[in-house]
Amino acid sequence: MSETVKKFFYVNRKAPYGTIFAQEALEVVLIGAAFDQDVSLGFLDDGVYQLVKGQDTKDLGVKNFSPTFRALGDYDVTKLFVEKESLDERGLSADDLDEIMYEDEDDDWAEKPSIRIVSRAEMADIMADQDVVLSF
Amino acid sequence: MSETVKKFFYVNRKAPYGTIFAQEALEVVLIGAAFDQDVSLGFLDDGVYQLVKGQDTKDLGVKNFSPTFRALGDYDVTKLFVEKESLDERGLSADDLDEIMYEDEDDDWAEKPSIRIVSRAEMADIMADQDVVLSF
Amino acid sequence: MSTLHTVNKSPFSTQSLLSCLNHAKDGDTILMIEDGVYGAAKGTGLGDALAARGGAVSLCVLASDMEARGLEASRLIDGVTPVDYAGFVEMVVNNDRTQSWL
Amino acid sequence: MSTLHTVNKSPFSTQSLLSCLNHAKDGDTILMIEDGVYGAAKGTGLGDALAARGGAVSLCVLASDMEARGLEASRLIDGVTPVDYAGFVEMVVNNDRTQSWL
Amino acid sequence: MKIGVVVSAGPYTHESSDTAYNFVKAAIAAGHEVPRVFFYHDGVNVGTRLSVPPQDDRNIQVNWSALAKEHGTDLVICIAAAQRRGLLDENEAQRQGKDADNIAEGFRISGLGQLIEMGIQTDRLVTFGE
Amino acid sequence: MKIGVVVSAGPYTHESSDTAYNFVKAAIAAGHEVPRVFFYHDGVNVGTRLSVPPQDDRNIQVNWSALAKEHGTDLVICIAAAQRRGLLDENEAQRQGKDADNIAEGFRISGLGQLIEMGIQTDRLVTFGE
Repeated sequence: MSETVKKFFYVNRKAPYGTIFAQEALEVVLIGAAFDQDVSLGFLDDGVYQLVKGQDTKDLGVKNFSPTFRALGDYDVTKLFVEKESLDERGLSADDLDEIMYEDEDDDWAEKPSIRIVSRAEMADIMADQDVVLSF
Repeated sequence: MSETVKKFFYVNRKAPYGTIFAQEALEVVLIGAAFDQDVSLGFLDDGVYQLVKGQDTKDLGVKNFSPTFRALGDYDVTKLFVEKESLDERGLSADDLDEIMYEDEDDDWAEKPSIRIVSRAEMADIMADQDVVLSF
Repeated sequence: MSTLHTVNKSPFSTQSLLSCLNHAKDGDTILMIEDGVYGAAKGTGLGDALAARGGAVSLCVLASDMEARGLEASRLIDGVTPVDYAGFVEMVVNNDRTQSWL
Repeated sequence: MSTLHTVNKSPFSTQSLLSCLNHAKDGDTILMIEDGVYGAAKGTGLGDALAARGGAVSLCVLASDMEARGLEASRLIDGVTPVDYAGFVEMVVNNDRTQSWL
Repeated sequence: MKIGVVVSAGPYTHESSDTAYNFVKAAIAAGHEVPRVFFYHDGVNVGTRLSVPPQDDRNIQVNWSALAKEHGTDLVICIAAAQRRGLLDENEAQRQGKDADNIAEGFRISGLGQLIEMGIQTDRLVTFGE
Repeated sequence: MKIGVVVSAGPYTHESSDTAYNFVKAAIAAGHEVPRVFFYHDGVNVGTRLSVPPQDDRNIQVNWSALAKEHGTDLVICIAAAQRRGLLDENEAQRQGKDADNIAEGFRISGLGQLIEMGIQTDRLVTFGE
């Protein structure tokens, strides 16, 4: 691997299942985790729907990939930024989202939430602080 | 061919070139013209952009299919309904569209315009009067 | 003479549901499928526009697409009915034509 | 530190341009390409929203995509600059990152 | 009742071909006839036999081929759309000088006239697309 | 400067692969380096050698293959995305028990790691998609 550590940002703006972009974005995140870069995920616009709890695809006949988000902590992917305005516009709140936790190795492995609700202005600041932006 | 004459309606809601839907819709219209059905085309939402005059794809490197609309009269496809509200929202007027004419065999081959600007309510009435609706 | 309209896009990313609402006539049915099911959730500005047509137009949503997305029946706009695929087929049969708002 | 934003969808069918405008920072550049070029036309409600950011954010449009669609330079919102592919490349190089609003 | 179906989005990428498949199964189960499904635009890619989805995912092509076998549904892939996108049967491959073909069992390639004919001969037509 | 490019929409259906091609040509003409183009989602379909566009249209695959030959650009097709969509090289076809492959000259199939690596090793990354 390379010595450089870059800030990688995954932009998730699409709902799950209607199109494959959310699922294939997650596949990139999982592979990318092995490269020891500084990884963040942004969920805005319809992307916030990816994290809604209670997804059940049994009747639809496609794979439910939402549990994979809960495994991201094991891959040291612990920064999931969710835009508050995007939730509001869709009648959603933080309580409607899956609980996604990670163990903080710098804080005696304390369990902490990976999801951080941020304002639109904060999301814009986060985006403006990245080296590589991958859009889905 | 069949003896039945059905009302076929082609719904064009997408802009040209960004996606292939407009072009492949036109390919269906051309083939469909051979079946002697009662054919109408509806242009609404971004579909109105398909008829904008002055399209020049030389630098883009893709085929300019807008002249094909002008040939539709030769295939007896003479009813192109364009929604006025869709034009208005896009800052367009009937003057911005290509001139598409046909020769009316029931009126001594008089040249008449194929494009008919209709209101949203009229478009809804036209849609509600069809047998087969093909959406692009 | 009535029309079944299907809408398969999220109303928060595209204009399809809005355009469908603008063209549906009294007595028609609107079925929200795929990402279109998000249009059936209450508590949004769009929900009000949809609910306003709820008397004149039948509003339905495909249950398996709701469940996949974690959209619970309790969150639906009043008057929106979840249907299964058998119900979808019935609606296609019982209306004179189907128009897909892609 | 600045960002080049590309928008390739019509603002009349999707929310991409609006979302881009909501996240672009002063000093950034927005380049409208493909069906995104329709966002650069004046005389629409959206055009006003775009023009309002025109001072703080550089607004550009890809010329070959304009020409393909019959969008003439005279119809552009004041302050929107047509660029060719060489200009597109320059913008990618001169900004620190590129974000595509798909 | 006779119901015609159009699939106009690519498999896996868009949900449309899944929705169409579930719809067709339900229509047949309800006693209706689905004489033909017409694949257009990226929908033609549903008919490739070279796709290998993950083991824990559905196989869209295999599902459609099985449906065609069981119920005799005519799965027609538009030739013009297929040529652009690289979906060929043996005849087309030969005619175009290509060294391979990729169409799956139960699908056939034909012209857009089959779509219009389906519109004329069925009582209802439903489009599933992008 | 080194510029990485991602193509994530299918050929002909969306303009993205054309835009990406024009962009890469312009970048190289301006003296920049485009070491790799990564094809993801439906973008993998750009790499099929079985496509036969109309005579009066551009041939997207042939254009990309020629660009790779002339400038040594590494055209990488994502293996996971390609398997779902039926885009295979000879090795993959054998491994999956398929009787044909369809990848075009100048393209190669590899993993998503190549995308991340491209992000690390280039100065800029631009995505063209649906």
